[in-house]
Amino acid sequence: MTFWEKLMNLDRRWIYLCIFIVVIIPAIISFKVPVSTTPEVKKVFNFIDEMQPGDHFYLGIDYDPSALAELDPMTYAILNQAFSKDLKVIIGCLSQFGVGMAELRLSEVAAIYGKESGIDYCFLGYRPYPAIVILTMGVDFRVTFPLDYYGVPLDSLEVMNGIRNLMDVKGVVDITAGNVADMWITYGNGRFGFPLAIGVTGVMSADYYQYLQSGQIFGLIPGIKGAAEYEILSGFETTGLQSIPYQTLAHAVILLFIIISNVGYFAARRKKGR
Amino acid sequence: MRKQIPIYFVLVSGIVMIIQYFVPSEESEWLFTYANDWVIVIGIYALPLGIYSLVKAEFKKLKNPGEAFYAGVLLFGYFIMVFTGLTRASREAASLHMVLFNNILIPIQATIFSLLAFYIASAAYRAFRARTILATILLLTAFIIMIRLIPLGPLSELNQWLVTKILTIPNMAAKRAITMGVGLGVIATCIKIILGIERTYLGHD
Amino acid sequence: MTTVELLWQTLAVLLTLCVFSFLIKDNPFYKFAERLVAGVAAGFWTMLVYHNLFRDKVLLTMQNGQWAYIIPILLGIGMWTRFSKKYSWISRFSIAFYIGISTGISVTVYMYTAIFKQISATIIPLNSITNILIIVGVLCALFYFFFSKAHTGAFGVVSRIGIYTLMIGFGAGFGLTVMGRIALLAQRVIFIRGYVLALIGAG
Amino acid sequence: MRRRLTALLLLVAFAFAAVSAQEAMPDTTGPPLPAPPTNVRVSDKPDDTGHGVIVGWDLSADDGAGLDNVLAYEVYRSDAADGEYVKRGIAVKGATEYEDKDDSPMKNGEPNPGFIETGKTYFYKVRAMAAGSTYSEYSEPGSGQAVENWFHVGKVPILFGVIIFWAIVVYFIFHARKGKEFYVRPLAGINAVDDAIGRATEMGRPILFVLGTGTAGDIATIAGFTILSRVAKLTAEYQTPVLVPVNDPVMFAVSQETVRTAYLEAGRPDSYDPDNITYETAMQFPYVAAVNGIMLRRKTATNFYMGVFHAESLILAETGNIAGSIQISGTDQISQLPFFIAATDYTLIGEELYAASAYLSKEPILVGTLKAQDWGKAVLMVILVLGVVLISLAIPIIKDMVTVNL
Repeated sequence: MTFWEKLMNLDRRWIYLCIFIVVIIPAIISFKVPVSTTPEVKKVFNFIDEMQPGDHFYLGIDYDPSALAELDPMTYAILNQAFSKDLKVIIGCLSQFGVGMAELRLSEVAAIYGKESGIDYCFLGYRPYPAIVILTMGVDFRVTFPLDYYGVPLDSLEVMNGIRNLMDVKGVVDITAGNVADMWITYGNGRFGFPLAIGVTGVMSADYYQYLQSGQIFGLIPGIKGAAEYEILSGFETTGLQSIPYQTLAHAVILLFIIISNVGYFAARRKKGR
Repeated sequence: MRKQIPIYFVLVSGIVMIIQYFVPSEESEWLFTYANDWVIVIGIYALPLGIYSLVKAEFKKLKNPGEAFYAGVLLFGYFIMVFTGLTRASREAASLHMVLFNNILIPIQATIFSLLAFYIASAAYRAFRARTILATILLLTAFIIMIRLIPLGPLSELNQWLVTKILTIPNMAAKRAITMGVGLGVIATCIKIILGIERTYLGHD
Repeated sequence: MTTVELLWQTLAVLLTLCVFSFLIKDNPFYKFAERLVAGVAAGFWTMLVYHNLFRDKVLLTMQNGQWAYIIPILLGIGMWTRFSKKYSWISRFSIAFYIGISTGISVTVYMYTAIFKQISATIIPLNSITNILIIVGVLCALFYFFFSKAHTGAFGVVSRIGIYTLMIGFGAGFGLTVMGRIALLAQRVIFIRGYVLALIGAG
Repeated sequence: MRRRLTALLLLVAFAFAAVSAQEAMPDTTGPPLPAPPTNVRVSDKPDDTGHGVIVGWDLSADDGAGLDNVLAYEVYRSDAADGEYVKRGIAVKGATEYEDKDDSPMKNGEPNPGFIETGKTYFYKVRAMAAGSTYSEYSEPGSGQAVENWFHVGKVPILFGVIIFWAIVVYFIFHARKGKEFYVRPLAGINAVDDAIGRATEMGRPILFVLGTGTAGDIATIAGFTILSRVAKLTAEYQTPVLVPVNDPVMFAVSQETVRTAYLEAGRPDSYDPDNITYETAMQFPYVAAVNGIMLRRKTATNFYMGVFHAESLILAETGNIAGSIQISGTDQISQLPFFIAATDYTLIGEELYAASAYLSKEPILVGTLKAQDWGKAVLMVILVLGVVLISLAIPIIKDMVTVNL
């Protein structure tokens, strides 16, 4: 076997090793890479920034711990921004294993601003079958969630006074890693027409630019880069900005592998041709 | 009759839900909300089916010396979560139930998911070779998109422009066409199911 | 960090390493982690359904006298007939109801979101190169999905442009995803780093 | 959506107005008051459950003309023409409509005063507001009732869409019943199915069928069931086991029924082993870990991925690759298609997933519905081209027809 053929059939574990090494480097030596903000992220920031104290909005924490890395910085920044502006937040969870994590994050941020459940925010908890839950929340929160996560009837919560369904809040920001985003667009905005913005993982973001253009969503926070932008805009920083150096190095390695792979492919083919 | 009645069930419930969409009255809203809720309740009742099957299969494995250890691990994990989670208080962060959740479930889940970083690199290495025109297009587009995270000085601006164009023109056209195709496929499949032409999922004796 | 917390963290880190060992090859450590998480997940899910759903949707509805829920409860119990050879046909009623409702809702919802919304968003004036390219791309890609026409002649050319458009879309999707996947790995590395630092500090 | 945004802007505008109004003390000798709005009329809000009305009026003479000092309009409601009027809301200057709706009879355990009863006559008055908390006189009252609507007029285009497409499908089913045969072009992913099953049989290894991480109610999952049924029938003939690990209990029940029936139809009910269909666990990644284990330990020769997939698509496809399995995938999840295309041997893209069952069954009626889907696409393309041409000539008629406002 020639060198090129060997390269073509490179054991995948060498690739794994290279990725591992470049991800460990920034954990040891820290350095910074510049980030610029984009309009689709800015629109989400402005939506919350322009609300008045006492205004309600719905925040969907619809991801589970597996997507924590990309999406938690968004949740953190948005919750901080909302509580610092004294906005009322209704939080729901359509991801089965996100509910515990969402509760931890929420109570942590609420404690910073001395916000109380039932007065400043309402945590609805989790229900399965997201499409159906969104549809019923468009009619009445109380059908799907007669009680909040802590077992308190929604009717007795101050924050839910006069808030019957999703049409009664200023809008919905949904942060998700799955096709729940499609359901918010299809069944939420599609059936009820409330303003909707979404925060999604990098993998999903390509699919949602079309909804931005068609007006079905008004803003989009795409992946960790979007989260880093939101951190710059809002000033509430967790791990979004920090993780950009990992990205740069890892992307460089993958690009390098693609180049090597193609050089090898053409070299091996030329050898064979001769 | 046993074979026919379920098909009528599908027909009637399907048609009723289609008609419901066009009727805004209160009765119709009630029907919509409850029909959806009923589906959830059926799902709740189906869960014991799955759990029974899982636990039964693992108990069976306990008798096989080669598999007994791993079956024991699974059953241990299952029952410890059930017993620690029996009370309402178990929903709070400090309970053993949630501590187990945070220190077993979260790290393993997140780590399995993070394997994707390695897989995406090896998939790129194997699949992104300019063998055919289609593969070349796939490879070049991915390359242009990925390189946006590398600071290239003035070239970065050109790249950002190109990335935006790719995302808003061919990418959007592709997604629209796929969405419309999927839409027609979904509706045609639904019609076939409602009319009882496609009924393989329903089974018979 | 207390000693108890540190012990739990040690468990979490060990399990993380067990899963990473899968990259080298399948091994007993991975299998252990895999089986453990399957059991824990099933247990967590069972209790979540019990606390959140069974209580609200079944016990509360019966207590409140919402008798309409008798129907789904009967259909739900009907699912259990799957365990019996003789009566398993009853479960087909539940399946039929479940699928009937789901398909009925999907017809109109997809007609609106996948067809009308998309068409309406694509009807744009031909006043810029961007718009012209979008429309040409959508039409060609739709041509690609025709099942009853062979991809030959002029039709072949158009559907060829269609599949090129689709491939650019897929390439973009792949490229955009890398970021998120790396972020996940970085987060795991940061997690282990935090543990190592705490260990040094505590030790 | 636009209406909501307007409402939002309106509220912001109102808040500013309210703040400035508080700062400036009311002054009886201040600037002249605007003229009141006129011709207040109340009509039923269409397409609703009967708890909303639309209040309309003609602009005050000083709105955009005359003194031009109107900032907003306040809308008041009463049960009787000369009863007590209660403020219901506010509309910005230039607006001639206000939507008053409230469908909760009870609020916090007490009767809700804002509730609009179906069929009851309500009276409305409107007054204009100027700077410094000064108001015009009230308008003359107008009255009307909320009516429960039995047909959603705004959804008529969707109704037409459903009827037309339904008719096309039924037409082709009808023709197929009469024995007309339709040509369908070959799909690489479908052609590979027979070979893939044959390969598994030769190697004496099982086949893996993954239905994804959706629910049994997702139409893509249902399409997955129909493909599973065809595949199971073939494997029953070849006597090759098909393993179906699932993550949703309803999917579990349906999969069992599907495979059992397929074996029955293939004439081999005795070969059916219910233990091959396993409920793994409901969570995404524990489920994926379990499926990975099955691939590597049972050494499946062929893997099918048909249904709704999320991030797990690439984990499954790469593990299958390591195990050396032939892989055929299909999903309607746009974000996962790139990974299936890169890492599996054959991929059914979007609509092709929904066509697969018809292709595999070769039943004329099902193949006929593919023809209907093609006609559906043709109709969409004609509408698209016509719409684009007309809107380029500034004639938005087709765009208006397909733009549905719910």
